[in-house]
Amino acid sequence: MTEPLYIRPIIEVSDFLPIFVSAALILLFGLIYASVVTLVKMQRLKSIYMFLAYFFWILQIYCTYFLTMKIHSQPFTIKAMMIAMVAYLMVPHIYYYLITKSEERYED
Amino acid sequence: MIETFTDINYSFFGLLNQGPLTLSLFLHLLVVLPMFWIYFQEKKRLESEN
Amino acid sequence: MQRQNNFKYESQKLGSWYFTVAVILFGAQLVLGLVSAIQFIYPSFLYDILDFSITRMIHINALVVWMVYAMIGSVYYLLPDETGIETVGIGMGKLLFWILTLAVTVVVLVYIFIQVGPATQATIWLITEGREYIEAPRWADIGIVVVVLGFLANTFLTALKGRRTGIMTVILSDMIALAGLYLAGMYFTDNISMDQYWWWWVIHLWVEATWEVMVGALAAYALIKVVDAKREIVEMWLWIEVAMLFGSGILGLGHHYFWIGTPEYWWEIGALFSALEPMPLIGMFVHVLYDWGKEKGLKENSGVDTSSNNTPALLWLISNGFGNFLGAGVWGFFHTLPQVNIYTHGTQFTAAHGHLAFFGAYATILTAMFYMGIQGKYGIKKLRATFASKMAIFLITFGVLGMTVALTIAGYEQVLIARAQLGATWDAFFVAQNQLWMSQAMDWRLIMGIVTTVGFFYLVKDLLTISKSPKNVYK
Amino acid sequence: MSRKKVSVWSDNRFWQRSATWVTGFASLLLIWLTFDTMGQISMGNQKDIDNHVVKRVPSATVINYKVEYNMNNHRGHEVPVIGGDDGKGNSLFKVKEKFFGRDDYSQKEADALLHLGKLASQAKNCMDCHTLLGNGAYYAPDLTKAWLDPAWGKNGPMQAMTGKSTKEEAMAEFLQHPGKYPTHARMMPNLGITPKEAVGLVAFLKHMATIDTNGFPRGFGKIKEGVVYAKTK
Repeated sequence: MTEPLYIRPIIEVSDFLPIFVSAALILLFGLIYASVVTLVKMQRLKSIYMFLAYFFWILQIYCTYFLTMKIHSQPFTIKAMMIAMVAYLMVPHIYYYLITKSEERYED
Repeated sequence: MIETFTDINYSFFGLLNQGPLTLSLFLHLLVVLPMFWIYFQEKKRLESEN
Repeated sequence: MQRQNNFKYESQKLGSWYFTVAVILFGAQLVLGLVSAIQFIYPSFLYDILDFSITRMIHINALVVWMVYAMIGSVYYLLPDETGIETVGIGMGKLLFWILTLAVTVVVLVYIFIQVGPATQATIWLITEGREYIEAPRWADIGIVVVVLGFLANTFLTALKGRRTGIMTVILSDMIALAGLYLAGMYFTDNISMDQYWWWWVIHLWVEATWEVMVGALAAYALIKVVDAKREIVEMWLWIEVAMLFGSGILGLGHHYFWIGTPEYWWEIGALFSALEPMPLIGMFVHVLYDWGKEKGLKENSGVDTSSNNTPALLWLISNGFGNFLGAGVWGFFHTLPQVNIYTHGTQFTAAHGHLAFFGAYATILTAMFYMGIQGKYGIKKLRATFASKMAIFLITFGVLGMTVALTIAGYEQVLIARAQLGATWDAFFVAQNQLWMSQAMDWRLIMGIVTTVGFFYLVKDLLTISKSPKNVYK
Repeated sequence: MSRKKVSVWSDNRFWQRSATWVTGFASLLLIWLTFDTMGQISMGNQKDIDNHVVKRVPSATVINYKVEYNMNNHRGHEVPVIGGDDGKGNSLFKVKEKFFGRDDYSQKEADALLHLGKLASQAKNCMDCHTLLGNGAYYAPDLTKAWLDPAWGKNGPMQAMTGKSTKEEAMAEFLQHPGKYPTHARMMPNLGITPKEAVGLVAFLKHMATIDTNGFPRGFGKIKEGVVYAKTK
């Protein structure tokens, strides 16, 4: 008999910790990335720190990739997640753009 | 890429759920696309104002 | 120094009444939480007198009710500020307050002294509905709906008559949704899947949609008041947040429909929409960070006093930015995907998430509103954090974080042993409960619960005395 | 009309309209999905069982049948199997099983039992210690598939402890006098459950075990080491 198909893949016991940690780190790195970008744009941090921001973004991508592999996502889903992560590159910039635009408009 | 239908009952959403992410991509599109229309409408309004 | 009531409007006074009851219920929540935590360690504690089912029920009910009280109080408090006029039916508002408070008292007394009833509809009507979080018997449900309708009528009539700001528009529409959703929780069916389906309409759509939007609106109001943020900008952000919170939160409901008998397509809807739920939280965080930093920078540059005009409220507001993201975002996300959730659903992970999210997202902002109430009540121009304010915020935050970490460890152990290795049977459950990792986590949870409670006493002391301290108050 | 540079992104009205649209439309989608789901999770009846129609929430009359929880090759996870397994994890709706000495409960009788049990589960606040379908408190075991728990089965310690010869009688006995059967330091309180209510509750538990929960809990009672009877340890 063939192996039964499992729609929800069995997760190895040893994989749970990496899964929880990487999932938490995705969000944490995402937040750090957004905060550093904001602080740099606010000129509270020197612009050299933008490297740091992108570094966290790369870590975030890695965590996402790691997580999707560990939970046995389908190849298409992994690709879609990677595209979503590239889109996230824009998010803090969009947030900041919105802040400054509204500032220009209403602040005088 | 299209998976076999595994749910008990066939339904519109069940059928959309057959490919990876198809259902949520569909729902997100439905939610987000009309915002473009709102955008251009508001743009027109702002341009014609003042 | 002279302490007189400086409220310009009766509505604000009514708001402060709601705040007072909210603080008392907050205390009740902590006490019953401690009893429940003790029962986890010493199961014979109050066995057959006040069982875990009762203490835990009052613990979570007190939580929901104090937050609803604080929200209603906040709306009454900011209503005249936003609309520029006194609340229209203020007499009715006060009457409703007493009715609601009386009803809550009766419900709690029945919970404590009658506890359970026979399996008849009479029990559902008079004693308890036995549905987690919304156990209130049906007579109380109807009473709550009537009171909330009166409250809605009050706010609507006031908003129609007075100035209509964006914040008010958001609050009003949000309140309708909040009240309407409660109706979904008053329904009895023999079909447990159907029961749970509608139950989540109340629980999820309150906590992850309407309450979050309420918090967004309160934070917007507080930003305007506390750090002088520009109204147009704050309101624009509020709309963006509403779009993102509702856009992800409403269909994010799907993450509760993975395993209760509902169709498979909820897997995908739940996973993707709830993965988006942290996005507005990041937005809120960036926005608060920016506003806070900018106002501080502006003041520094112009050489004026950099302190905000209500430091305790500001501190709580900032802890909201972090707490909401950590509790609702991080602790929610790491066990939400169905691949993982099949193992984590119904473990202490959920309790960990619940503790940090309710605290981070709601308790923080509502405490900030308490401080704004104090500021308004005594007409204080600048309110500065006292030692007690700092102790309160430090101990409560530290305590809740500690409980969360302890429960996370317990949940992790439960996932590995009871779920992944032993297959979720009764034996599996108790094997996991009897592990050292679980029992020590429960010890730590109790210790951290005590820390939180000590912090709460500091908070009460501070709320009662901060206005008397000349050092921290600038008229 | 001259085109001038305008910023829609910083426009309050644009975001207000977007928020309204997103909220309204997401709500509509939810209502649509709800109608779809309602149809799929409505409770079946004996006719469905007679016609071998698989329902997510089957008829209350499943208490007349043997219930298992087996791997289904088509669904890709474990599903409740009612009245015998065809070898692939599909229900045969044939094999009966006595429930308190009978296997001929009529639709009306079974519905009444389930109704009593569901009411009792709420009147006694089960959910504030146990989890049902994974929701509730985490103080006591999950009851989703409690009916299928090996501890209550033929050679299980729970059944042996109550001195009863069937699963349902053992469960009913335990529910009425939990204080008499201490299994762990953490004990179920005495909730004044009457014999009738106990039968209703057991029917409710058996019915709940037949709800198709998309494979939750995974591997329930299937993992050998999962049955580590406390006594033998």
